[in-house]
Amino acid sequence: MGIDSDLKLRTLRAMILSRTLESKFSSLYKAGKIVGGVYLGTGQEAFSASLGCSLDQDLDIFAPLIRDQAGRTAFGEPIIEATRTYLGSALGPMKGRDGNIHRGRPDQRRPAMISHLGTSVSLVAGMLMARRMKGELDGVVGATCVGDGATSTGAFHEGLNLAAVEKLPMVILVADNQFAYSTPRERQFACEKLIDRAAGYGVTGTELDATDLTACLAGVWKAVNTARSGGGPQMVVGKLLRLCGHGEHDDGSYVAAQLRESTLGRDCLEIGIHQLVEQDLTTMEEVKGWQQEATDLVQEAVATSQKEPKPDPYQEDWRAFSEEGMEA
Amino acid sequence: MGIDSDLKLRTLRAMILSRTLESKFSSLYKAGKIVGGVYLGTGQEAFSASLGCSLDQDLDIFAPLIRDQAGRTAFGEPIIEATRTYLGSALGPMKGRDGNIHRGRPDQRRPAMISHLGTSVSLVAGMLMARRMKGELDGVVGATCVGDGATSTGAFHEGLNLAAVEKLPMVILVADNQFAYSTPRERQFACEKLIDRAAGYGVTGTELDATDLTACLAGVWKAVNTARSGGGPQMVVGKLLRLCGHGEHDDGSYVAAQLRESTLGRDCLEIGIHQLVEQDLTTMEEVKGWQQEATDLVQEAVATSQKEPKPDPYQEDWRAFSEEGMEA
Amino acid sequence: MSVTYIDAIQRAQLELLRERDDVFLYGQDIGSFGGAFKATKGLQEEFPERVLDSPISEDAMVGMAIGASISGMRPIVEMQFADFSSIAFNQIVNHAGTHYYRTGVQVPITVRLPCGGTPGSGPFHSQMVETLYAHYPGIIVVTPATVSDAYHLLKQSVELGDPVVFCEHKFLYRWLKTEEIDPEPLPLGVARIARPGKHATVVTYSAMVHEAVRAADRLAEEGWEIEVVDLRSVKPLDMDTVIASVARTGRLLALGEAFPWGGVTAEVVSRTVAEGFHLLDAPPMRLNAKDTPIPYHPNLWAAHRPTPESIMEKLRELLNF
Amino acid sequence: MSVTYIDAIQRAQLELLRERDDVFLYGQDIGSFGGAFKATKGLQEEFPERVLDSPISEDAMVGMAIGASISGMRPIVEMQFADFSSIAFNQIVNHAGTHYYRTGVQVPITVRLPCGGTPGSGPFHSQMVETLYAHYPGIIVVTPATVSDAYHLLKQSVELGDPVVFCEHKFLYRWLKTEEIDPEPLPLGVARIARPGKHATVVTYSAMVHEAVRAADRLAEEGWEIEVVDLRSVKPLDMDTVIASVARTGRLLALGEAFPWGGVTAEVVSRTVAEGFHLLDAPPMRLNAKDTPIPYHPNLWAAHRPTPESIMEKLRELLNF
Ligand SMILES: Cc1ncc(C[n+]2csc(CCOP(=O)(O)OP(=O)(O)O)c2C)c(N)n1
Ligand SMILES: Cc1ncc(C[n+]2csc(CCOP(=O)(O)OP(=O)(O)O)c2C)c(N)n1
Ligand SMILES: [Mg+2]
Ligand SMILES: [Mg+2]
Repeated sequence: MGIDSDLKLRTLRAMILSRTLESKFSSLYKAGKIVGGVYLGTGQEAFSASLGCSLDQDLDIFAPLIRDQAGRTAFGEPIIEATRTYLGSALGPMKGRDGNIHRGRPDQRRPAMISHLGTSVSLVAGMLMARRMKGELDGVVGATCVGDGATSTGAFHEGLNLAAVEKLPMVILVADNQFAYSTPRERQFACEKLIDRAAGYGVTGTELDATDLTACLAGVWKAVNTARSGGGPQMVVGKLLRLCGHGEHDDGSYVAAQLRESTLGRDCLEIGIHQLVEQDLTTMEEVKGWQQEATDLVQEAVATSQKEPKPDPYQEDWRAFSEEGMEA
Repeated sequence: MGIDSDLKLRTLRAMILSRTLESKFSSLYKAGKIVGGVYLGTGQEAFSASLGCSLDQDLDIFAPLIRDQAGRTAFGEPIIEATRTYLGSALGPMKGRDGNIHRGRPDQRRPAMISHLGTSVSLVAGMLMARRMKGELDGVVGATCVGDGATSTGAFHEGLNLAAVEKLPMVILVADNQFAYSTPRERQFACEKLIDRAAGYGVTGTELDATDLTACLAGVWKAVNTARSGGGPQMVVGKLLRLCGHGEHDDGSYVAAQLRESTLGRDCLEIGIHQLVEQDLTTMEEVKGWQQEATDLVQEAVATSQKEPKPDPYQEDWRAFSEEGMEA
Repeated sequence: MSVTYIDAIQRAQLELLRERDDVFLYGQDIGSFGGAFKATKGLQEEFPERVLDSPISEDAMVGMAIGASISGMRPIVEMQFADFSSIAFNQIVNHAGTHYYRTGVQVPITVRLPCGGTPGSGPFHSQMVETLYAHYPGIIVVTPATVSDAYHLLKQSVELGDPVVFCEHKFLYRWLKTEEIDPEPLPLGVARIARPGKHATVVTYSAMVHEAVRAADRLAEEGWEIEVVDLRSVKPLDMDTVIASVARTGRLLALGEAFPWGGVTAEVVSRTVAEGFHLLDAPPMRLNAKDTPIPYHPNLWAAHRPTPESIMEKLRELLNF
Repeated sequence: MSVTYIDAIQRAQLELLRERDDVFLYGQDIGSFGGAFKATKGLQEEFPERVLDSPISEDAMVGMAIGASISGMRPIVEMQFADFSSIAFNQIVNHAGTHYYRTGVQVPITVRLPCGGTPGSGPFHSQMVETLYAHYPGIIVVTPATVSDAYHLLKQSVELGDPVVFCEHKFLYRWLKTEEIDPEPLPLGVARIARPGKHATVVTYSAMVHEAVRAADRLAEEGWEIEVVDLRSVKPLDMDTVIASVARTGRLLALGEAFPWGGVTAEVVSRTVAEGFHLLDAPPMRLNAKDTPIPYHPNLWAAHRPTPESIMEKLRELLNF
């Protein structure tokens, strides 16, 4: 296998489905149908989906963060899990106990993030360590994503250092989207490029233009496969711009027009479509078909989730322990 | 001023006094006269004292760690503060409330370390930030020391990153003494050289042979003065070997003989004496005189401290708050 | 023009910046953005050098503040959510909390923590954390329930020489309004009778003061007169006011929004029985949130924390004992 | 040949490693060095792949363990001192503690915390931390006071599907010995009568059990028969045993070595008055350490924590009420 046309098309289709789904979440939020925050990955789909598609859904580990709807979709998370969680269906993976992007199925190698940034790095390292001790590490990759801001956390540092010491087959994507909430890079770190951090951990670093689907796939695919074949942790920094607010409550007005208009501000989805059409892997018509299909799928998932029962406090078991008798 | 003979001689004399004092602590510990741990800086005196002597005692900030007796002495901490603290005199700076290396006089720009490694980095950054806001930063340097192991802490990472963002006149000495307690470097980090971490923070990095007094003074002096003249945070990694146990309870038998016998295992004090004698700055005879003088000073400080009253629980005010009425 | 709880916090900080050169603000997105909750709106514009955006580094944020405070400044650190103070936990309890005792040098920092639940916030944006910080020595823990207290207690906190953890309740931010900030502040450390009564005392703090008052108002329709004590700070804990109230009513319900094990309600009950056992006509009771993470879904969230209904139920139990 | 408390911990880990392929140990200096207190002595030699030295990264140590535990392993993490678990606080309470509730997936990790004071250890190597972890949902907090309990409770902790904070007391490590480990373990979650009596009940845990027994022995010379309850775990808290004892004695002293605000003693007193108010012949009392950082100097340290003398004094007050 390699970066064949199938991989490219799968990635693009995941991007389309993700964008469609997230646009719907935005509308639902604005219509007051979603309680709590809505955090989107607009503009980050190429980077995130490249990871999801480069991983093996049946073997690898993927711990997404707040802007990884595309990666989740690419890694095989059914969109109904997203709609159920956002819309508070009792049938969702979190049963209403947690919401929005804090969903996952750890037993299917998709950890459910906690909010505290950076914590997933050591978590994934541990999932890999377990496999090593059980003799089941062969061919497995563990991946997680962080933003530029999250690289300032102690958790990121400790986790990546630990993973490097253990030479784990791990991939860390850093979406350098120029902001952490409203905070620009220059208030977040002083290194020229985030990729300069890789050497300090003794891990391989790659920087790429994350608005460019082809570049994303090339770089991420390589990182995943280098990790898989024993190359140790891989850090991939994608340069891009968040094309939405921090959450849908935020209009992102602090992002300078100049930056929006720069190459960083390009829409990876438009570029990706253009690239695959140019490469004769698809046509605009086919793409439109996928978009329509995505709209239908999203519509259906939303409708289903909305009809489903909401969590009922009287049915809820209110148990934080799995073991009997520990509540005492 | 520069690295003149006065600076060199002051540094050597601080090293001698520190070594003499610490040897005494070791004996007192083994004789059961010190309760709690005793942590020495044997073999690290050149590196630490170079910092203490390069700083301005009346202006700069020095936050030492566990192996910085030499730096403390060089920065002007009276040895009676050490003996009182180790021997539990009620007249010491910590009044028996804290012990051994956890001493300091924060109001004299000598913070008193807490045990949690890495915490002093942001502390010193804050001391510098305060001076900036008060318009008193000009010409001031803040310095702190950590070990190779402490670079794995989240606190180190967050603190250094913050200092770099603020471009503070800060110097961080990393004593890469091959071990963190019993843990060798390869279980601590995976980068080839700790200095590789500097670029990731956007700070200047310097590596030096910390067994070599001349090299230490050259590197540390330059870092201090670069920071002072607006060069931003400076990270100086000193390569050396801890020539004692982690604490005096530890025989350090896990340190391979080969390592002890390598150039890393050289005694910086012997080398320092040799260097300054070679440079005709002093003679062996003069050095012996200083050693004798040091022995006398230490003897006196120990005797005084031992005679002093011990903390009395009935005299102790048991107040954690400075404000009245908060204990309620 | 009415003032909200969050306005009061913004105003207190503005005045502190104006009145004192040694005050500065540090936190994520608190600069030109004005903070996640707009508690620092407009402040950087007026004080560009003293309102600073921080990296996502809660440990270093507090470590830096400690350093600045021992060098003559009075930092106010904003945590984006109280829940993230877990990352700064070590610096707060082990560095700030021990400093004065160990060295005799004061650490006048104020750490602002947006606490407590709102619907849909889930397990990591809803926590009450006062118990953690009050358990450790050397930290003052302030828990304003009113707009005036949000204002005055913040100003008083910054004036103190000791570290203060300032627990502001997010649910009150925009919901709670007053026409005018009380011109006569109570001192920090003194509790307040939020509602007088004679049949039972509810001792509580922060947002639960309002739920308790609601419950009390409804029980009043049944002829019960419930006294509600607003602690205002949980360390110091004003037991004089609590005991005086229990002396009047003979019955105590300690109420809080925190997790049930340990915490303010346990401390209040334990001290009340130690100091006023003979005053009690019924076993003192407690009501807290449930012992699970705080659920995301509003249906579950509303059942996780005490409500006027569950408070009334508990009070009926207490009154009928 | 007698077995010390630390031997028991070492032995439990050795047997766990032998009996279960899914157990591994992770911590600073626990490999060939055998750990700061030698609790893992010799273990790496036999299990080089399952006894691993970690970097100085408490946050990542626990995060890693959580990851391993949801992938089928049962990690035991050794903190070098309980006090350093403040760095892992977030991973323990927010990641491990919430995981089962949020996802339905168990997190069977055991975090070993060398707790409590010894002379000369000072503010950062002496802390009791059970209160922090018990306050948060989802975490089992175990506090063995005897050699047999150190052994059995550690083995039982590792068998559990939920995160366990295992608070081992450093003062007991080498001082406490037994000839033979009790072959019949009590289950985790059940308290134990450490010393029977009828005039008053002392409820305590960890090293304070021994100080309470000492105080009781001395009061016996004056004719007082004091019952001492050893909680063994503070979450779960075995109130049945506590209430049964108080029913016999009518008097309660809750005793602990932790800081005085909140915590185990407050929880025990509050639950006792809620469940057994009518059983009490006197106000229930508490005795804790003082509300300052733990001082370094042995003279101060000895006065900071409860001693047989201060326990006796408090008990006399209780008995004479
Ligand atoms: C430890 C911690 N502190 C603060 C927050 C609040 N917070 C959530 S997202 C965010 C910004 C993250 O920025 P970045 O890592 O660059 O990711 P991006 O949102 O740009 O994708 C912040 C500050 C958090 N989640 N965790
Ligand atoms: C956060 C934290 N974890 C663990 C410890 C226990 N500890 C004290 S010193 C030490 C080793 C430090 O190694 P290094 O930083 O290399 O300094 P060195 O002792 O070699 O000078 C450890 C693990 C601590 N003090 N702080
Ligand atoms: Mg970002
Ligand atoms: Mg070292």
